[in-house]
Amino acid sequence: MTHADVPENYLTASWGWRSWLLTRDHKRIALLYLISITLFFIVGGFFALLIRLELLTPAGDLVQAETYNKLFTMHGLIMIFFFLIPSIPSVLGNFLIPLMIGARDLAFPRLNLLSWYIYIIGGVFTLAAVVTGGVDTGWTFYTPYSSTYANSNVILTALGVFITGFSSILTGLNFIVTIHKMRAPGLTWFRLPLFVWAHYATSLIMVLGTPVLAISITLILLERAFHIGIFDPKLGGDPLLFQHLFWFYSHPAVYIMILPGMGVVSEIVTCYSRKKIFGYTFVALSSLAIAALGFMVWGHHMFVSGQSPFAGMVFSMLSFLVAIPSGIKVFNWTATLYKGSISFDAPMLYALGFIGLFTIGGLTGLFLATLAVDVHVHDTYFVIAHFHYIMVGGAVMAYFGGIHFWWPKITGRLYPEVWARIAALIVFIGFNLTFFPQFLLGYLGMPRRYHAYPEEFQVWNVMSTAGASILGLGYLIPIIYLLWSLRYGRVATANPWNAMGLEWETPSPPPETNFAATPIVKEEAYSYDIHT
Amino acid sequence: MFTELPFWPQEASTVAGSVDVLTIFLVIVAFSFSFLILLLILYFSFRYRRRPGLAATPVPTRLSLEVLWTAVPLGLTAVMFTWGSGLYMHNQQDPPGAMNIYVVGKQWMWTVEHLEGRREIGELHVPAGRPVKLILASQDVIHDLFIPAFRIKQDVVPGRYTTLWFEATRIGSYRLVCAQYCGTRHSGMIGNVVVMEPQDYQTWLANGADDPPAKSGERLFHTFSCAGCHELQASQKGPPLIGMYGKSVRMESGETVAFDDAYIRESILDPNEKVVEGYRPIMPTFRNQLNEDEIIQMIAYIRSLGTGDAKP
Amino acid sequence: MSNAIVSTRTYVATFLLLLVLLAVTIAAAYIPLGRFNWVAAMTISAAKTALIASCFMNLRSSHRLVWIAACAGCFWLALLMILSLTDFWTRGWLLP
Amino acid sequence: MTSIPESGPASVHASHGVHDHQFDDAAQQQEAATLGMWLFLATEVLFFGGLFTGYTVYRSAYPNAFGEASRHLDIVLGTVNTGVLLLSSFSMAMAVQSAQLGKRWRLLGFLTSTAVLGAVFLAIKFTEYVHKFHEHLVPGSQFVFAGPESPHAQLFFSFYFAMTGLHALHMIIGLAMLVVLMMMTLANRFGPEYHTPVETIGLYWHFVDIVWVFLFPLLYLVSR
Repeated sequence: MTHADVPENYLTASWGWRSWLLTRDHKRIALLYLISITLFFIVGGFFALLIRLELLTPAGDLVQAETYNKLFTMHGLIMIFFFLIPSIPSVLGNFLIPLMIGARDLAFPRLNLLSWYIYIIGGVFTLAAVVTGGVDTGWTFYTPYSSTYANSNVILTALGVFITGFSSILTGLNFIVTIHKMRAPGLTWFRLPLFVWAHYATSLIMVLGTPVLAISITLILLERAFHIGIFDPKLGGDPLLFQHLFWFYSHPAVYIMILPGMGVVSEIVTCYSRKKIFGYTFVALSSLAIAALGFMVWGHHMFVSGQSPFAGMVFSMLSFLVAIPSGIKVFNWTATLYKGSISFDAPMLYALGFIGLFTIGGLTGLFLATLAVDVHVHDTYFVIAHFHYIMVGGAVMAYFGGIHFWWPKITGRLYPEVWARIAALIVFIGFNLTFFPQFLLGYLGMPRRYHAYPEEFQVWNVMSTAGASILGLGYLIPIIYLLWSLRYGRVATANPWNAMGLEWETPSPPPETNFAATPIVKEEAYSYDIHT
Repeated sequence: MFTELPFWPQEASTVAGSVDVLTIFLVIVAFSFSFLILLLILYFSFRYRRRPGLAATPVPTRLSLEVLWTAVPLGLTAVMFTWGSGLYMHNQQDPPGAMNIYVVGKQWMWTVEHLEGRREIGELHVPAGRPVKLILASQDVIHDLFIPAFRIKQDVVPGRYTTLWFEATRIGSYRLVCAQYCGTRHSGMIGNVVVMEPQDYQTWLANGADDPPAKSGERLFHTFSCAGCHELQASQKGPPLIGMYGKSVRMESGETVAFDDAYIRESILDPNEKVVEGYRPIMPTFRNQLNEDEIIQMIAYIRSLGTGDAKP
Repeated sequence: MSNAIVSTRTYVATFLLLLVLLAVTIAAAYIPLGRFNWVAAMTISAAKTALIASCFMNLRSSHRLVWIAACAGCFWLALLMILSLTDFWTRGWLLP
Repeated sequence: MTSIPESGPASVHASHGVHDHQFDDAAQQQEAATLGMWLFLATEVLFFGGLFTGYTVYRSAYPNAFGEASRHLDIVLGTVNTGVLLLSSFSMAMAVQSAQLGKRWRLLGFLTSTAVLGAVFLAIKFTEYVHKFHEHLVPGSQFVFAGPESPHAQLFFSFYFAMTGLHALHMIIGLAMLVVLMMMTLANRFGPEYHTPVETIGLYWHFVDIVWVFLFPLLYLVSR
């Protein structure tokens, strides 16, 4: 195609690396994020495969204990701070929120670009730590090990995570102001797509939670530099203070990872069953309920840590309350399928997989909220299985579903449907094979973060490693065919799935200023009943 | 191959059974809800799969359904909470008259001090059928004493004592592991709990080679010249120690404090934190001079000087 | 609607009131109220904060949404403090 | 769609203040900036909040050690500093008012007085730090504290230096922003229709003052 008849859209609006590295267009920033988090996903996934390979045999014979400790630490750090937290908000959220609310861009485009640069600087710090010897404190940085006894790159990694936190704050701040101030005329709160509701709740957590992580990391840096005893019991400090400050952010952080996924699933389930969401207000408000209650439950990470039994009771009760909104969402998604006209495209497979696996993840969370049972299963593979069911079975599946669902809008190309469905099934099978045996390992009493384990646990570990290789393959296939589709995929129309939503009323890929004219919204979200 | 596939851990303590019953209840609830959702998804997917002649018909949101799937989970979680925390409170409450054993976790091994004299590394011999209370101390970082067969676990926090109790019911050897990441050889910090018949335990205890902690405590008491101020009769410089263990004592600040392990340990490391009434804060700190094992030996010695009215 | 313009007289009055509150908080510190010393100091500081926020920071004439943003920070801080202290202040309660 | 003089994606900051392209009008942009700054201040509340939580926990754990240590702080300098900061807040509020009224030189004057008062605060703070250094009260190896509970007193001074140090850092950032504002005022960038940066940085400055309003009693007036 000659330059003349190249369609005018945000990808072709300007050329050259400066137009990308200095862009203020939220769509281009979303693509910058897409590329960087995919790289981190591959690095984190590679560490995961090494861990699973090591655990094939009871003896620690693939890598030394020191290296293994670094592997699981860096797998945790990279996957959480550099993939799961930014993935859906910074890629799909950045790209779609202005489109979904009929705005030309986010409220603070310059801050949006700054947030990507901060993410990259934080990433460089962490990768520098990885390359120059790694860090072996676990992604939780528990003191006094991390502040006094560890001798790996704790300061460098802590700085990396500290810096990346601000990228999350800026993204959250940008979303809140945009959603409040820049909705199209007629787009009241209860006509907003649930994707926007979910990101609004997520942004509240990003803005109100991340600073406390920043201060707890600053205190670790002070402690390591000056040995002033804030967390060192020998000087009067209390290690539990760090755990409180750390988990005040890190539990709501798991809701930062899952809420956007819930938003994506609401969009996909309604589109592929051609029906309005069942119980719109309940699903929307349960996002806010999860964001608010999510800040009151962190103590369930500390039931056996020497925390007072009274606090244990309080946190256990609150932890059960936070499970209720998640249940409401699952029931409402399932009810949306009733009397629909359901087709099983790849995004729908990922969404249905999400609902099933997130349900198992959420219900096993109740085991951990029950005080008497948590005493037995805390810090075992039961916990590992629980949060992987939510993170990998939930957040990553929703992320892949969202990427497929909006791929035509982002790139103007359609992905190969058959390959996508095969990959979705492989991911589903590989995932369950990897993590379901870990529930059994956990209850049997295999502790987490163990380089070598007693022989009787080997059977389930071998099955888990087998599953991990299938899962790894399942993730590779989409990366390959999505790249392939950039060049050879069929050209997409403005609305290939004829879905509801403002983002589908503008060409794919959209022009630089999103809409020729600011749309006026007259009907509720997902009004599939009006337009068949 | 499938005969010895491990599905369920051994039950070897009094609380193991009750925890397992609660867990099975949770498994049933989790399984039934997951199965319900799976069934609904499969049925709806098949029944309303897209095919010519079938259009999606709008379904209004019914408040009664929303209330249903809020109230039922609330009810179930209320049951889980009350059952779980009730059982937790029972399981954490060590019965009176439990046998005290001191366990010190240090980077990458467990040392066990029996009051009657045996000292063990990585092994914990206990009699069956008797409640045992472990008093846990850490020399360096946070460890966690986890005995899967007994369904008990407790973090060992440096800077204070935490306790853990159990009553073994079946003879045998069960695995004891560290469950809180504590450094390079965290996965090597494994040991065994050997549950023996009470008589075998006594004979095993009797022929211990090393002298009981109380004796080594007495030696420390003199080498660090504690006797100068605290010599056994009442003296004006330091409060007397005979027959004090377990009593509650009034402090200079007016509050009364139990004269227990935690108070002795705190007074050795931060002597002027809580000074006994009628005495001046002149005691020097012994921080960095006594390690956790020696403090335990000092406590054993003070205990051996006779206990006050209340048993610890 | 750019924020309403506040007269200089109001600003001066607020400033003087703040100085008075500063004097009060210092005086209160020297009265031995025991545990309530801490409570008094915090309420006076909260009063000063309310003054600065409503007058100097123009919160009074700002959009209601800004009010919520201002209170959100304090509410979440209260959450962090109260729930953390339920651990630190209840260590000896239910079990020795 | 309302017709706005479109001038490409970049915003045009002519003196009468046209708004960025993604906003519909200047009022919306100004409201967004105010809401954005208040949300940022909420993150700062929680950032300092972590330190306040730690301080509260240790103060209730070691009341007499903290009381003893806080008596070593110079209350006179602390009070003067609080007064200086309240005055700087007053002058910042006047600066915002002059920006709203479009009085350029008065705005410049009040911005300068705010910056000067901020510098005075930092100077007083620096002298206090030097005093502490000479009295060997800086936590670390050469920390010397008469009295029974030296480690817990060191904990107090760790929090003292952490909190006041973080506050001073925020003051320095505030001073830098004030200097930028002064330069923009000289370049006649502000008028009655467009003075959002002055208001936003004013909010930030008042917030830093509020943090000191809480720091002063907590650290200096613990138990006189």
